Amino acid sequence: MSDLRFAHAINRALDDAMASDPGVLLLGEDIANAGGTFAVTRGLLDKYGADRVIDMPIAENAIAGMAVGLALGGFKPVIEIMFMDFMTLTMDALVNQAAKLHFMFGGQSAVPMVVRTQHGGGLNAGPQHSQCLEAWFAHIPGLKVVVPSTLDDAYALLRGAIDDPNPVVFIENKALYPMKGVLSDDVTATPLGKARIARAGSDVTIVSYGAMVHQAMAAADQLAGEGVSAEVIDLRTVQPWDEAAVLASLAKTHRLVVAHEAVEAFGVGAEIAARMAQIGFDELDGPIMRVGAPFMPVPFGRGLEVDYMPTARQIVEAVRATDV
Amino acid sequence: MSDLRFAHAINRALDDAMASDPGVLLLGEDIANAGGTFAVTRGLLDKYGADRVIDMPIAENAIAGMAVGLALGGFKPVIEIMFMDFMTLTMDALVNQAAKLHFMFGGQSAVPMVVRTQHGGGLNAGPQHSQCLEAWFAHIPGLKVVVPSTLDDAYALLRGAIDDPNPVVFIENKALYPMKGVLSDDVTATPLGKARIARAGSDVTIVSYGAMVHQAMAAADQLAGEGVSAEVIDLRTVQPWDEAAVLASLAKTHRLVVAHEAVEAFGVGAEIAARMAQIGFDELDGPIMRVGAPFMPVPFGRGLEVDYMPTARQIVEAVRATDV
Amino acid sequence: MAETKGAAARRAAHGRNARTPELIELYARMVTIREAEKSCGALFAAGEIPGFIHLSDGQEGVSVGVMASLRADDTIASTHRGHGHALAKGLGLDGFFRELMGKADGACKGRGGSMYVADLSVGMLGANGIVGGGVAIALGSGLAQKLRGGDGLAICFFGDGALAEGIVHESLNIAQLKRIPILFVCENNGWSEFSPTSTQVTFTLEKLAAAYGIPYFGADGSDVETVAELAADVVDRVRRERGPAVLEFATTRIRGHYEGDSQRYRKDKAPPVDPLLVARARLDERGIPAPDIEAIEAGIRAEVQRAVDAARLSPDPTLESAAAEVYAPAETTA
Amino acid sequence: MAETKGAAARRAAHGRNARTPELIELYARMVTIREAEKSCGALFAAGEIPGFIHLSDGQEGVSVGVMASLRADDTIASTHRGHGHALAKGLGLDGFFRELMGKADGACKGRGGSMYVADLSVGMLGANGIVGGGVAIALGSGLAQKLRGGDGLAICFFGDGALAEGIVHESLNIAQLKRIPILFVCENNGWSEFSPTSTQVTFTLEKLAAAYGIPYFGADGSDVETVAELAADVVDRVRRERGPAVLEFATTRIRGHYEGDSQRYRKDKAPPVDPLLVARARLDERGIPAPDIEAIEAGIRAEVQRAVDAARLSPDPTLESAAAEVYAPAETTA
Ligand SMILES: Cc1ncc(C[n+]2csc(CCOP(=O)(O)OP(=O)(O)O)c2C)c(N)n1
Ligand SMILES: Cc1ncc(C[n+]2csc(CCOP(=O)(O)OP(=O)(O)O)c2C)c(N)n1
Ligand SMILES: [Mg+2]
Ligand SMILES: [Mg+2]
Repeated sequence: MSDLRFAHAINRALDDAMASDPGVLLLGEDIANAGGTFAVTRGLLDKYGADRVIDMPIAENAIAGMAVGLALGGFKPVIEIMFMDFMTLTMDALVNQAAKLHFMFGGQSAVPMVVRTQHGGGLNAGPQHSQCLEAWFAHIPGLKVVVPSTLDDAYALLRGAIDDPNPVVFIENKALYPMKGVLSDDVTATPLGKARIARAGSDVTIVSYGAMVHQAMAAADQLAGEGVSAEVIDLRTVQPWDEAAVLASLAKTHRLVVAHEAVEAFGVGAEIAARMAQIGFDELDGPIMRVGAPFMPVPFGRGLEVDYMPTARQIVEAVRATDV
Repeated sequence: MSDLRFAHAINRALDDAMASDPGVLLLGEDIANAGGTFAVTRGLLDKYGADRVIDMPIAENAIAGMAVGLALGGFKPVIEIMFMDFMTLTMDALVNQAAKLHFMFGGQSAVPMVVRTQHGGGLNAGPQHSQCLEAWFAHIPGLKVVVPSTLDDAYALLRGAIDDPNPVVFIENKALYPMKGVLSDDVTATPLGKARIARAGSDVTIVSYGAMVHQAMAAADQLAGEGVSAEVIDLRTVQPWDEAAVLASLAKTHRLVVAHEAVEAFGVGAEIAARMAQIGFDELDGPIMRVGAPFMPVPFGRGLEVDYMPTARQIVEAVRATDV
Repeated sequence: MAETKGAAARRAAHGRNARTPELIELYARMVTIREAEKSCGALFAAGEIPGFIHLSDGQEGVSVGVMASLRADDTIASTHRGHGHALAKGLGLDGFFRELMGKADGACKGRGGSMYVADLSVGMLGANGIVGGGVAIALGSGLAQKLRGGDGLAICFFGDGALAEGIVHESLNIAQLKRIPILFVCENNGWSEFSPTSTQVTFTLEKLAAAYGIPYFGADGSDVETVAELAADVVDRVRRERGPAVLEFATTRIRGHYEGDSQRYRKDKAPPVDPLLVARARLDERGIPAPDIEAIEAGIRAEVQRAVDAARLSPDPTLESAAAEVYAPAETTA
Repeated sequence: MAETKGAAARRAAHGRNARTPELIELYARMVTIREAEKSCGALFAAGEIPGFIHLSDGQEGVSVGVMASLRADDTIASTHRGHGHALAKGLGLDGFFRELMGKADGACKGRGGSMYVADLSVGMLGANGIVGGGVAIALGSGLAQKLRGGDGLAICFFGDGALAEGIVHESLNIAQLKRIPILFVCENNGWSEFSPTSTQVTFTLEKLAAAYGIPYFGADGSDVETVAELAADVVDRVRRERGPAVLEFATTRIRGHYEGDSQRYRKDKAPPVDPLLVARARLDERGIPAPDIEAIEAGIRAEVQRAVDAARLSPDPTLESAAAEVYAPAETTA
């Protein structure tokens, strides 16, 4: 057990993956000499050298395209795209190339690569540096999408993502980087696609992922005080997501709230709600509620951003609204 | 009334918009001399000249970025991105720039621009030339998204999109281009955001948009033969979408199917289903069913693609499945 | 580094270009930027400006020198390091500080902040959080200038690190192909965040421009008079010829990449060339009395302080008012 | 258009490069591509090949000449016009036709078709439906070659129209910066779909490469021996120097942009330079008996016909089998 920050857990996962597999390479802007804008890759250049920890020029589409070529060439590249907003520049490489090659080439080769990036608000970074765009990638067959919420998961899921033979978008929430916590001694690579019951409960299911899981836990605490027992499910992987786990919980609680930091409309929560409105319809005792950001760009100003960010309070209200 | 093809209706909308507003410009690859890969812009160069119908080099991100600058400069650019799959290269310009400027600059300026593109399968164009990615754009505050299904709507909505002061992604389905039909004499610009009841009914609501509306109509025909009266709603605009119209229909029919050609998972239908599972929960007499493409890249082979494409038959089955 | 013939001739004849403002005026504008950014640094350190801010200390000569030749109807698109561009183009100190502090009456109503500050009324099309993001916007704006007729032009500013982005190359090609009146201005400070740009870009802009057949001019960006004279010529040329040109200035990024950057990675220990000191020494040489200069400086400092104080008292925006401007209403166009 | 010293010397000494295959062999490979594409055209017209197909008639000299110097462990990334590249790199006619006809035993199990045909077992990393899409993939593949050690290299093919895309420029910069063993091969056929590339690209690749400091070589792509000799030298150089080079070939696109393109827009009425006729004339000159050549041609035609016939009998794929390969299963790696 060690006391660390979220960013350190990611660093350790990269470190251990590189130590155990010489095919693992890191590429990104200012990740080597500078150790990353959020210091996530610090120390790895010294340990693994400039052939494996590679500083790249500001050319996101080329970086992502190179990862595809490296993956086809037998390596396991882990690229860093500094802010998720810059993923806009990588969409051809990820969506038209990485996601499709295994299928489109008739299964000739896997494309084992990971794109690490970070999303989310809370740092007043403004409209072009705060977006949560995971729903885009979840819509693309061939990609996997992971959003960890805890130190253990940051480690285990990143190891799992690197082990996975498919292109994985691995999303860190920037507000979590400084979060302190414990990294368990026995944490190892976790295969992608399994949710985690963050808190067991019987009256309502709150499904979430990433930083919002912490809001969901706070909401569950508050609800417990009101005599409502909430089960909190941390999806961990949003593509593929653990439909069975959500359905099983719903079958127990009969009420569902889905919460994420991304804009509510057309977000990841829409799929979960829609799916449960189909396969879980008979279990539902009330409307499915979603909590997400309002439909606007992430505003800059301090108060604006605070008011913009979805909160535990909104989750509590949503839980109440499932009880018609 | 004139007998035309779908592509001609779009051509006429461009023509009329250019005739009525000298600020309307067209930019795109092979749209001027060649009249467009699907001949949609044919004849416009001769009529409006090379200053207003502008052939561009293969540089999608720059074309989209230029549209933003032209819009800020008082013009109304209508750019063509030849295949929706190539929109992957325009995402920074559209999502980080066009969508956000009005908001992010405090309302100083509108960004009146239209991105015309085409999506969909049916031509065996393969995985990188057939995708339906409208859900991405619908998730972005600041963008509007339109997908017409008829000649009248192709005309009216494109005029409406050009009149709209916001960036609009206007999506044509490539399989519809040769579709023959009638363009009404009195068709004019329609403001975006209003759905159309394509067929009235009382037993089940089928929500759709674009080419899939025709499958929904075929399904309704078949259902009528079985004594089931289906109401078909053509959304026309998927961002913003006409929530009130869908809810009103649901309040009448109590059963809901959402159908589109895009991959079902995390598609536009997810939002509609999720929203109705919230605000329409009390109206629902059965599970909300979705019909969409399976979770795979659009395959090339003839039989493969036929089996891949969602059909009227699947809509009929989905309607049956709402009746639990 | 080519030099326009006109500039050389004028220098020979008059010592300086009569069309550009007096040095004292250029100096005052640079001081305004420096003082404003000093306040930004302090306000950031004190937590009164949130987010990320990238100061342009050392690069004021470019902002002021280039903008000296522009009119309000000329447009510029800027970068993440855009304070100097915005202020030199005419954004007022009030709108500036209020925006950076996230206030309701900021230039962008507190929704953008430092990285997105814009003032369309003076042709400032926005700072930009995306490296290279402003380049194609300026290109479109330049095309608008051309299609409107007249002799307006567009400028895009970008850093040396941005040269690695494809969009810059796409835009150079289109600018030349379509003969768009746009001036590409590269502020070459040698750094791309924490990396020397020499480790990121393998070509010089001069050679690149030559490949595209676009006229290239370069100069020392820390000499505001040189910048102003060269820019006056090149802007004039773009106005007349209705086609692109490239300008590159060697500059120094005195502070870190962003505020809070300790610059421990920095090996260039030579003291930075400060355009304010260069200009100040020249004013002394030319016999401008020090008290006159100091009075100007004091006036600017007071003006900046006044703007900061006023910004502090400004109201915060509400989410409702922001929510109301996600889309432009139908009447906004036409 | 620089020419390598070695090639000139060898030509002076021997008349031709001893390291490249005999002309008759190069000719036979070109005939294979031509015959295969002729069948493609016919099958497309008959509706037996669906989708969009872009034939490379006129450009066979480049595919065959360049690939003559490559080994199976060298990798290539291709374009929408990729049939010639694929066949020359070693994709068999059976896998080829079955793929284009969408059959279960096609090279890609009928899921990709013409625009995405690939055979990783011979280092063919795929045709590509995205202009410029293969360039960065080849760059990554080249980096893999470098990191693996050995003297393998990667090649990206691209058309002249692709020069307008930013990704090409990003990749040139990175290739030189990181010293990646990649050969950029531009097939300059003068057309970008229906537009002359002169209306789309304002620079020459030669000047562009010079700006990047990347060695550039150009030649007539319709002379397969010239291509093969030059490519042998340049490939050799990339192998040894472990850094990038650029090769550009002037070629003719004999057919339309895609099948079905009437080419009414085409003003260049001079008969195309056909690399097969060029080679054939030279074989005649060198006294190779016509019956020998015709026997080879007939053999190829028969082989193509056999592959087409077999493809016709091949089974169609099922959606279930396609659905099973959207993701690679865990055991695929390592
Ligand atoms: C597309 C994109 N990639 C990366 C970044 C992160 N970033 C911000 S500034 C910067 C360096 C820019 O260097 P340069 O263009 O020389 O400008 P300077 O900071 O020196 O003024 C980087 C990499 C970004 N904002 N946008
Ligand atoms: C990103 C992208 N934009 C546009 C297209 C449509 N397109 C296909 S081929 C082509 C022209 C390519 O010209 P060139 O690179 O010279 O290749 P050629 O067809 O001459 O072989 C275009 C515009 C595309 N496939 N991908
Ligand atoms: Mg710099
Ligand atoms: Mg070409």
